[in-house]
Amino acid sequence: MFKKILIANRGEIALRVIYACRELGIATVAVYSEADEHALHVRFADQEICIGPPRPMDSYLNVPAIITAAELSGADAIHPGYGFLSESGYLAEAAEACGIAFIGPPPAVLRLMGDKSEARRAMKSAGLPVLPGTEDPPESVDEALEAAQGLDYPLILKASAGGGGRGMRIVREQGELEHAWRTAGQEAQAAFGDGRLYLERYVEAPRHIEYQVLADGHGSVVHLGERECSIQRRHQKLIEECPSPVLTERQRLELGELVTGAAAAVGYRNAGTFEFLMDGDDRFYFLEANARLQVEHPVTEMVTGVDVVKEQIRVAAGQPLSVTQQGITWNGHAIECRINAESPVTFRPSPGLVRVFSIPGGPGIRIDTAAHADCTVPPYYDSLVAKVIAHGVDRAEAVARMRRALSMTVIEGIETSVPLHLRILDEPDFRDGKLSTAFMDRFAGG
Amino acid sequence: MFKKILIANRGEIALRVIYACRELGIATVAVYSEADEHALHVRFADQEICIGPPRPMDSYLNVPAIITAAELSGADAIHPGYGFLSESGYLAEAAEACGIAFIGPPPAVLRLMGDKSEARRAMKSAGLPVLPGTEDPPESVDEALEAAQGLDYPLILKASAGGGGRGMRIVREQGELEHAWRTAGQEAQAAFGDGRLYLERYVEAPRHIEYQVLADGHGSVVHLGERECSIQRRHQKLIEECPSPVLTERQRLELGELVTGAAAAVGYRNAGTFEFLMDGDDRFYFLEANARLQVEHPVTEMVTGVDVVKEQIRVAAGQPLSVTQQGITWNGHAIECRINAESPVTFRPSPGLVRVFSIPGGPGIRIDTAAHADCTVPPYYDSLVAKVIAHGVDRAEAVARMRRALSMTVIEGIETSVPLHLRILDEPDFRDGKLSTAFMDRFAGG
Amino acid sequence: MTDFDDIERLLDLMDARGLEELEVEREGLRVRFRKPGRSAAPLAAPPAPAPPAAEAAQRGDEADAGEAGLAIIKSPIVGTFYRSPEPGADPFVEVGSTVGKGQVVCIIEAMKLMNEIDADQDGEVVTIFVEDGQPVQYGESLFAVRPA
Amino acid sequence: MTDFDDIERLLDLMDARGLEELEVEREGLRVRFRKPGRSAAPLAAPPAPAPPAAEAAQRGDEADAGEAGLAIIKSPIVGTFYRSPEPGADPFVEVGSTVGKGQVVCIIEAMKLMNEIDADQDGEVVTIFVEDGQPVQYGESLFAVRPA
Repeated sequence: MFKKILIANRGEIALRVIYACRELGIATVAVYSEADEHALHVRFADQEICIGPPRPMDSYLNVPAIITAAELSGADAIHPGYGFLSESGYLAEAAEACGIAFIGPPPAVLRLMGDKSEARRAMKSAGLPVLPGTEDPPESVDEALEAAQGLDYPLILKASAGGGGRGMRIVREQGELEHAWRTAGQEAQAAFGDGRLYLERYVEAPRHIEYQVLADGHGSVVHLGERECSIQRRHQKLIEECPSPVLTERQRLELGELVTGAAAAVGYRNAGTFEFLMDGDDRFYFLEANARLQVEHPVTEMVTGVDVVKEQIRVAAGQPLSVTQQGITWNGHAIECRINAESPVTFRPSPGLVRVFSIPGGPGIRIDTAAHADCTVPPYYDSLVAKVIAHGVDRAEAVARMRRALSMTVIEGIETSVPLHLRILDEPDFRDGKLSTAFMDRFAGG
Repeated sequence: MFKKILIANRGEIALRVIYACRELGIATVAVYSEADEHALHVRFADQEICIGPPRPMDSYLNVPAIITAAELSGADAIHPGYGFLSESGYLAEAAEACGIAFIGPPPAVLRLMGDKSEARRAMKSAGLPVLPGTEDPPESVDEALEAAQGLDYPLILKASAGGGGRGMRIVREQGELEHAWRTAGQEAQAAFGDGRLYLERYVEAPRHIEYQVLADGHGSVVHLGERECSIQRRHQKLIEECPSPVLTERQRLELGELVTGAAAAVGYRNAGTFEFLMDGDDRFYFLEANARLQVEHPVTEMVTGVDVVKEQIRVAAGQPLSVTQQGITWNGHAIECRINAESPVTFRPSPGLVRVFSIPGGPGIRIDTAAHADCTVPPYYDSLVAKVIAHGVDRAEAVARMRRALSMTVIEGIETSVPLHLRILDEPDFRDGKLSTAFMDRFAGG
Repeated sequence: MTDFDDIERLLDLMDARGLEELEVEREGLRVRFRKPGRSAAPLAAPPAPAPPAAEAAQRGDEADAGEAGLAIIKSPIVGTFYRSPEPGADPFVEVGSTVGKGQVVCIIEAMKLMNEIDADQDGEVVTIFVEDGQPVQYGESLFAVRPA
Repeated sequence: MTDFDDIERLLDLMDARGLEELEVEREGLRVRFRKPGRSAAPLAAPPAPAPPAAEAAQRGDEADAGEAGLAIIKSPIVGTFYRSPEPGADPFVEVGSTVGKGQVVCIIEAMKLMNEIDADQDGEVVTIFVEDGQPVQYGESLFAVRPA
């Protein structure tokens, strides 16, 4: 097992990794930017190294600085968390070259999954259902127009290198394609340095269903069931749950088997998430795979009892998974609300000094946060300040617990999305489990 | 179902009841003393009534004030929490007389269980094993000496009206009995206004095992398995866990069946705990029954998924239990540490202004507390400031999680028992599950 | 108080500079100001969990009364406030009544028991804070009395 | 109150120096100010998570240097500090050396790359904070230079 892990991240996920390391008896190294000098992940790591100024490019995205910090501190592994460099083939390879383990999939898998168009093709060959679309990214608008002939409108243009909604355009009819092609391509080029696009059938108001997968280096690949993350605003998930309110046990196991098969086919290792759309006719279509830990992993942990981060570390250290597919059971229901430092009305970020910070605990409540009274939410990074996760024997109890926890949450000094979450929880459609990625359209600014 | 519940308590347990009420959609009334004006239970109840000055006798133990507050606010039930009036037959009867439901056992059961000597006799008749001892409290020291002849030394004198170690004396040989009889009787008279004592065989270094029971008014009595609470200091529990590290599944179910049978025999209703000693030969002896919610109920909740407080409310409202014995399963292991505002060395209470208060969450951690940064721990009440409960797939994971949570806990302004808990968790005997009520003797001041 | 202007200026200064506490001591004058800081505050700015309007108003009155040097008779128990010994009877006291120490000024009913509340000094009733038949908490102000 | 100007000056001082509390007592006048504290503090008094002794010492030096009006050359990257271009060679600079703007004063190695660090102004090296071969963090002080 590793002796010392460097955590190349900040905020609640850096703390989450510290929790796992402490439980496993592994020392930790925090890296931090000047903006995070007083952050909890710095305080609670066994060792800490300032790697740069606040701007992410200069610190948390600075591969040479992180590799150097790992070497100087004698860390034998790097956990990248989510976001930042978590899917960076460059970091994974650089670490490997220095004899430091990267706690994530092998570089080849990272690169495959990072190219959305390639990943789509690979998963299709591996037997996952995909939406009708282009196999190879069209090289010109004319090729795109031609490819669109064979598909049905509405279509959606997506960036091959993409994610997070950038370089994405819905195309409802042929006349819109040329303009969409140009603007999406420019956006993708600006965001990812790669303007390639691909076309796919567009599904109206689908559900977002994703599978948590774990794979070790001993041939074992398991899934921990699905999460439903249909409550999104501009492709940013707001509320996630496990299990989905609509999947049957049979659907869960059938799709799960396809997913683990596909993961095995591409040599997947460590933790990963396979995302699907579910249309109104209960058909699933592979969207993309996230080759890393997800923000919303706690809902799966609460329902299965499996500690995803500890499994990541075990697998990266060459150990087998501590669970088998047969040993995994799903108990009750869990929901996560992402509490962001932002206006619940305008969605504008609201960084600053947190004067009061209190989220009640009690039965079924898990809180993952790096915030506390008198901390500062710096303006340079993600606005996530806390994840509140509620578990209950069924969805109704989980929702009731989330409601009471959020209604008794007191955060002052910054604005947060708590009031928005309470509005969502009170929507009859939400209560009834009538979810879709179009759910948030009903809210102003959504 | 009730429309409005008055909570005749304070601190974390008052909040715990508010959690349950909010989840069930029931309005709440907080009563409070002048010392608790800014307390969270006052803030988060729907209505609040000041019932007296800080001294418990004048406020939280003031039955007329509480009944009046219930009448004035139109509450249709009273939840007494634990401690204070939770086992008061007087409060239960007064409430009943006013047409207000008491969320606890019927007055007759409260009175039976309140008389430790009577309870012992009743449980013996109902088939529970008890230690050899006197059936009726001896009326004089001569009667006691005579009764002791038929028992083996060492013996223990206990107060009939007792609890919490007051009026209790170990008697190792006949020569000690007369002095012990006099001092214990005086102590019991002073503490409970009732100097009656009874004699029982004394077991050296036993384990403390207790069963959580739930009973409704429809003939259903279930047990939620045992808790082990052997880590005690002067009869005050410090650490509790579920399940016991040593009980076998067969022992659990066999003793559980005896317990539910005995509870049914005395017409038990609502939640209650049946306490046993377990000696070195795996024999169990009934000690006493606590006819109320216990501080340590969360470990049972984390392992069974049953919300004990919501069941209490359902049962008191005349509904059947939401669980059956067959439906109850035990998942993993949970441990609770009671964080007290006290010196970890001298055990002296340490009330005052809490400047910093941060307990990390993350996987498997539940926190029940009414404390927060900038709150005050008043000197008038119990020193419990927080309960930290850790759950894991097994005892080792639960202990590892508790360790990391406590080692990252920051409470400033008051002293707490956190350092003591960390020392206990690091004891090899604790790690190995070698527990007994003599465990704490190894610590200075224990 | 000839330093009144100075004190007002100090208070302005205190606001302007965001001070929490200000203490000035000088021959013949000692001044100490303290603003409600965070140290004694509850979780947040006291959230005012919907106090009955009457209670809020009464608190204002009470503050006024305090400044005018009046004595306040507070409720020693939780219960229902009655101004007269029985329905339809005359009230024990009215605004303007002169009361003597030990004289009954009202009744608080709790658990069907009628508890007589006495004036604790001689004086004149200047305010009655609670309406007849209203519930009162422990420590709630009932009457303001101008000491004789 | 003739001391009013003095008090305002004290408050200016308090702002300028970031004081939380101020108390002055002298013949005939005693003044005490306190600002609401806590706001800038982390979870607790910064816990000093075991900084290397060298670093702690250096911070002290740095403060001294700052007061003496010296310029500090800080590390622009994480890496290993080398005082000479290769093992066995003479150091780039010593205490007392005169350096010119743009002159190499040390090397920071990161990922096998040798990064030359330049002086950013002319002056004299008065302190070298880090030992040869030691790791340095981003922003760590390397040299104090007395500007020419």
